[in-house]
Amino acid sequence: MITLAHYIVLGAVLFCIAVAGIFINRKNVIVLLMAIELMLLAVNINFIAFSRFFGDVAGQVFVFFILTVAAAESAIGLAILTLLFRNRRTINVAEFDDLRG
Amino acid sequence: MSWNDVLTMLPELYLTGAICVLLLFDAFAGTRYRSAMHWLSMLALLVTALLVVSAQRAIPATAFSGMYVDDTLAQILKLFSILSVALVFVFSEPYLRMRKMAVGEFHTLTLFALLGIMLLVSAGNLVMIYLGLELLTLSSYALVALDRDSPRATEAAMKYFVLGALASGLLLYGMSMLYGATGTLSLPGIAATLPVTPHQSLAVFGLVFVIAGIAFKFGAAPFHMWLPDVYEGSPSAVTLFVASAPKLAAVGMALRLLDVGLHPLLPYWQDMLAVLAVASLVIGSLVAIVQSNLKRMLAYSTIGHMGFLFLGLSAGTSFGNAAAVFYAIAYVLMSTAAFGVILALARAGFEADRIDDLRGLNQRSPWFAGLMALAMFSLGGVPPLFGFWAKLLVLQSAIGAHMLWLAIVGAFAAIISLFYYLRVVKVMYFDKPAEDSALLVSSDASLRWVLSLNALALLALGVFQGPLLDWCLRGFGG
Amino acid sequence: MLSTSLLLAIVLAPLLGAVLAGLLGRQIGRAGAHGVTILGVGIACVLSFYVFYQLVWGGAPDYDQNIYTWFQVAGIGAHVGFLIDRLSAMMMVVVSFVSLMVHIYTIGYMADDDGYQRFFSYIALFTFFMLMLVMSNNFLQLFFGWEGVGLVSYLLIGFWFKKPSASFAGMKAFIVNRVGDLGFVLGIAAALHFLGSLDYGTAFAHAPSLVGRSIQIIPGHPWSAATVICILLFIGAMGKSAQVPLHVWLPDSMEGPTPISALIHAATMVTAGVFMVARMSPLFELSTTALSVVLVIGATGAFFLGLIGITQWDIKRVVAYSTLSQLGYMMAALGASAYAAGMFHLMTHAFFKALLFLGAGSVIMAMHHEQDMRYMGGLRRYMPVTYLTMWVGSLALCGIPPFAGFYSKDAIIEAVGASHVWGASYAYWCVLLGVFVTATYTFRMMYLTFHGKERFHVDAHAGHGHDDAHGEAHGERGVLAHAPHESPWVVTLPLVLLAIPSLLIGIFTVWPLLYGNFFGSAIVVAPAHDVLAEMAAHFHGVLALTLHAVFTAPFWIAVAGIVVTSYVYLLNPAMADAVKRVLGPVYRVVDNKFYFDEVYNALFARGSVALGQALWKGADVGAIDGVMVNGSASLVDRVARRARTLQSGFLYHYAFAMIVGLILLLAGFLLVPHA
Amino acid sequence: MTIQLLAFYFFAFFAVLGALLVITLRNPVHAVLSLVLTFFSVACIWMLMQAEFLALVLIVVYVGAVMVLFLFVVMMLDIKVAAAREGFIRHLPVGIGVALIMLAEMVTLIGLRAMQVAPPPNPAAMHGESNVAWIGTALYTQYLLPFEVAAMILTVGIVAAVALTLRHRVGVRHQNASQQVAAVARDRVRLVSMPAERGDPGAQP
Repeated sequence: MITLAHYIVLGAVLFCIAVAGIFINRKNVIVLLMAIELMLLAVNINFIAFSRFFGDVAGQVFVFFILTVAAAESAIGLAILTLLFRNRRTINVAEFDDLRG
Repeated sequence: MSWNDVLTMLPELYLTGAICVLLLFDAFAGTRYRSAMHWLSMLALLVTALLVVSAQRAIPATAFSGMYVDDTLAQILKLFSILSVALVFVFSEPYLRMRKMAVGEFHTLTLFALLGIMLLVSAGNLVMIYLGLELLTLSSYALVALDRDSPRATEAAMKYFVLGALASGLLLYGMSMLYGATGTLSLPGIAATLPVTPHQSLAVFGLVFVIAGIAFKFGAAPFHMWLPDVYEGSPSAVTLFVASAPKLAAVGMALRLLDVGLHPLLPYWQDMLAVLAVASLVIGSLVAIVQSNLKRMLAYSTIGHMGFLFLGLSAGTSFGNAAAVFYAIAYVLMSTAAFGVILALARAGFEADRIDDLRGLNQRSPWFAGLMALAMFSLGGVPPLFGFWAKLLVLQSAIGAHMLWLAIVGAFAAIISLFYYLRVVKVMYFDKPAEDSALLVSSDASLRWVLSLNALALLALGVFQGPLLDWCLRGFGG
Repeated sequence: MLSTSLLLAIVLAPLLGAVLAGLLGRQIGRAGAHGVTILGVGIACVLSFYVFYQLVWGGAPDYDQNIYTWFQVAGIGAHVGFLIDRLSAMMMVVVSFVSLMVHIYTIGYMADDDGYQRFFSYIALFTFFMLMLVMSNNFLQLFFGWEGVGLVSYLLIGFWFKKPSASFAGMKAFIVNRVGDLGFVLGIAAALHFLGSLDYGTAFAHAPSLVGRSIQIIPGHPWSAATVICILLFIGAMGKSAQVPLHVWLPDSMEGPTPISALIHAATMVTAGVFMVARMSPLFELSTTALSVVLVIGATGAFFLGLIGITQWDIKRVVAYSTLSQLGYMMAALGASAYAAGMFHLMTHAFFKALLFLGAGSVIMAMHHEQDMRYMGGLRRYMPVTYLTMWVGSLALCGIPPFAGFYSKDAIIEAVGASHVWGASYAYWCVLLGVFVTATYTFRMMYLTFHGKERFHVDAHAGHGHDDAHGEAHGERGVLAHAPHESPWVVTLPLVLLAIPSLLIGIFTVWPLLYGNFFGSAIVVAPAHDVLAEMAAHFHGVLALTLHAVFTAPFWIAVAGIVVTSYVYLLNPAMADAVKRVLGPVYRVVDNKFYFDEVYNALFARGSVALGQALWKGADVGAIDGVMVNGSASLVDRVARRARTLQSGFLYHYAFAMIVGLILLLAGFLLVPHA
Repeated sequence: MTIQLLAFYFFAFFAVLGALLVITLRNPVHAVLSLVLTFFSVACIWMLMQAEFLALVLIVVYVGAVMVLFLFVVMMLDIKVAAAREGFIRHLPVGIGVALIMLAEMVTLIGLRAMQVAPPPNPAAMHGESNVAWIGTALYTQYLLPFEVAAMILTVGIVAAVALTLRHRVGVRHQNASQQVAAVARDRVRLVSMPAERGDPGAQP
């Protein structure tokens, strides 16, 4: 029997991997964008699981919106990424420290 | 959906239409009509503001199955957001013109962000909170990167984007837990379910993540790291925007989430906000001292101000909420004035964003030095200026909520922060301008007049703060 | 019956003068500027005397009305209103009279200055704020006046802002006063919270309800509400009235022009704290702890700050430290619940201290802006009027009967001696020995300035004239272009006019002020604290009091001080150096003003900068990369890395900080049990 | 152990494995492909929850469009697979430690005991409609306003992406046919009348 707990734990694990990915990664901005996608995926698992177990549609509708926003978000993220590459010829996170202090 | 729904949210609908028209205008009219774009945007703002004002109603109204709420709080925040965006447009017009930046995109993206703010402060549902927030932040990311050839701006945009996405991920995770605890996404529904749900600990768990998301939006420590980099790296015109209306949105979001939705959890979030407030006050007021870049210094000072704002919010009373809204309005008007002066002094190739760039401003332009001094004193909370009353009210609400220790921390932070505001004043009045100093105030007439009015409003609203405070209190049934 | 329009005229006349002189200064010229401001302040002065007359002899009742409602929100009303009773009427008279004298004096003193009109505008504006302060009937207006006088004071200290030390002194005054204001604002907020009103009348009527209520500043440690309110308010008074340890700004404020030192930093503004505490007597009487604090801090200042005056060479600084000491006396009187004595001393002090400052200014003018007493001496032959009037002021300051200061200071010493609150005996010794100190520095100043050999010489070719108003371009020290001469009549007239009350006012007012219940209901004293009532039993008339002085300790202590000083400075000048040598370490400590400035500098200014630096570099790099991330790496590696990446700016550090913040918040919920 | 549970563990394993690979792989192209693996696995898990519509959307929109966009950008930018990984290895223990602490806290605070519940019958089927219809009805009635706002967000995405990346390169010559056709002789040659040059005797050399 798959219980609610199974899904929530899976969501938590993916969420933590995504968060760790953001601060472990020291090379590549594009991996950061992917980690963000992972994080949203974890949230989506939660919403769908709760929605399924409540028998309530709201959670699944929310997931629909999250997917939509995430698509727009990655478009903007990738646009910024290309700008960054154009200006610096690199997307290495460790080299973006002009702004500090 | 009925006509009533449409009429209730007429300002937003109008703004949406206006943005679409502006988008098409910008696409087809070409760069020759830069100033037309400016004036059309101002017109759109004016009409939106009039629609907000004309919709004044005594009883809160909802539309679209409770997704949208129109009440006094929403109206206050919307009106001041519109006002601050108008100030942004006026102040940044010469700046954009000199730098040949994309005027059309600047205006449309800013208006998109404004739309997001208006939806956010009127949200009656977690979905609307999320969407309004994303509309605002996605536009902001693009605005920060708008100066496409500046490495610093793109770096700032990337940092803002990644951290912002992380924060909205945290917020969403919290929302999913709230949903799991209550089974509803509607804010009043959550408030009604929370006292009876068996999963209250799950709701508290979600609350932590929601608070993290809110704190990021405010720029409260330790979720503040994006703020100095974005303030410094963005083009000054965008910094001006980022420093103004979004703070009102953040207050609206915090109040909708915490006051409307999560009020039953008050004892939990009160403590969290208090801790964040102390951290922000300490970081904001201390680190600002060692800054040499004016924009960066103002960024750290913003962090401190957000700490003050949290003092009001953490009281959890209607007076504290009103004080927080009052504080946000005060902060927005003060920061538009301060950044307005930076914009007025900036020219092609000269950003005027170092503190030393203001040396001897008093000798070049006593009037603008006076305006800047007014803004600085108001930011520092010197009576009887606007900023003083804001600080007094939040301190008072903290005392009223039996958090005297918090008020004392706040008062100490206020004293320390005076140090760096005074430094700016000292530089303007007592230092000699550099030999090759290029200090020149922009000759743009509307910029000069509106900036003067903005700064003088800090004095006027300090002296006659009664009606505004009254209005804020009415937003919370006071 | 006092009419509202009369009171409004008192306040608005100086404001109008200030506005005219400030905005139209260039149009109306110098004469116009001093004309309108003197007219305005003169009107205020005459009307103040009239109000005083009406209240004391005319049988007019106290006036307490709101004139204008500023805002009314959530049950809190902020009004502009006046409370005119004998306490405020006396302050009005003192303020407007001294201000008028200073206005007249300024015509002569600032004659050569470029900022002539601006200066008159400021001092008239100051008069306006000060009158608003003393006439207020609520906390908020009090605070408005309080901040207003502060603001003008910073403007005036930094008046010669081209002089770096002046602008620095202005900043210092500003920042130190913020510390006081912090307490004051919190005090007002606390009073509002507990008493429910900003109006004195309502608030004081509710004051008895404070008894037994408590407030928790640190959770688990309840404090009496009355004590908290009073101490917070007193912190405000400490800032404005320059009490230990917030006194450091006052000596530096002497960088401002001398009329300002006389008006603001001696006679009026700095006594605002004293006035405020007296006004709040219904609150202070509820807390013995607060009274003790007031008494001990006041007495400490009276003695120790006076000591510093003995070591100073700058004539204005001597008078400044004397002011600090006298303010200490006033506060000590308040702490002993002898409010009337404190106010009495405030009044007499206003006259003789303004006189001393203006006299010092006259000397400084004669010496071409030389302030160092080591380059003076023997001036009595050149400026007889200044000389004589300053002697009157000095004797009043030392408390020699029958000069004004005698009556007030004697009353304070006796009242402190009769007080029973905690710390009273320490305070008594301080104020008693303070008399010796007072006599010493006063006579030292007079001898160094007016007596002895001339320590300057006149050289017609020294080549600097009167136009050097800023004291910047001095040639050789102690060389004057022409002989010193008496100041013009606009300078000496105020001196004479101030000398008269310095001499006489004590005799005529000691009985009604101290024992005649002059202040009536304006001042509340709990019967258990009423030391003046005890003293009244021994009062047998002014003459008896004056003669009796010869048999009291304070008088002989003052005489001892005078004798010692006279011996050292008149008969045996070598003694001074010998004493200095013998008392080497003590002298150095006093000469360095007990190292207050150094400690503050190290503690606050540098401390906060250092803390900011540490957080800036430490939080980003040290804590995250250095300690947590690289904790496992070897020490050498760590040092090398820190040197290389001294500042962060890295995205992953930012994200890491956010996540750590989140984890800590979560941990807070795991570890801290909640309701 | 039911077949569903077995399937759940199977897909969950690959979802987590894919996620771990995303954040550890050196080559960004490989990372993108790992992310696709995760998305696929998670979509299957959603299927197990009878959330068919969203599972399909995840595959079609995410894997089909967004991930392709990612791949496209990765390849376009020609990112060098940097050899230096020492930073990563050194910070890995701390990163893993912090992530594990966070996971432990989260799992503790969520309160899994209360969640040991079996799913109720499929709600959409209870209403006698498909999952798509169930969501669609909600989307177009109660959630109409958010739906429209989502459209605005997509517009912002387009505007922003265009504003940030579209470039009119200077120096590149475009052919504008309509202008060419519309050209008349008057526009091509301009006759200018000028006064004849004459030396000015009074002028300074």
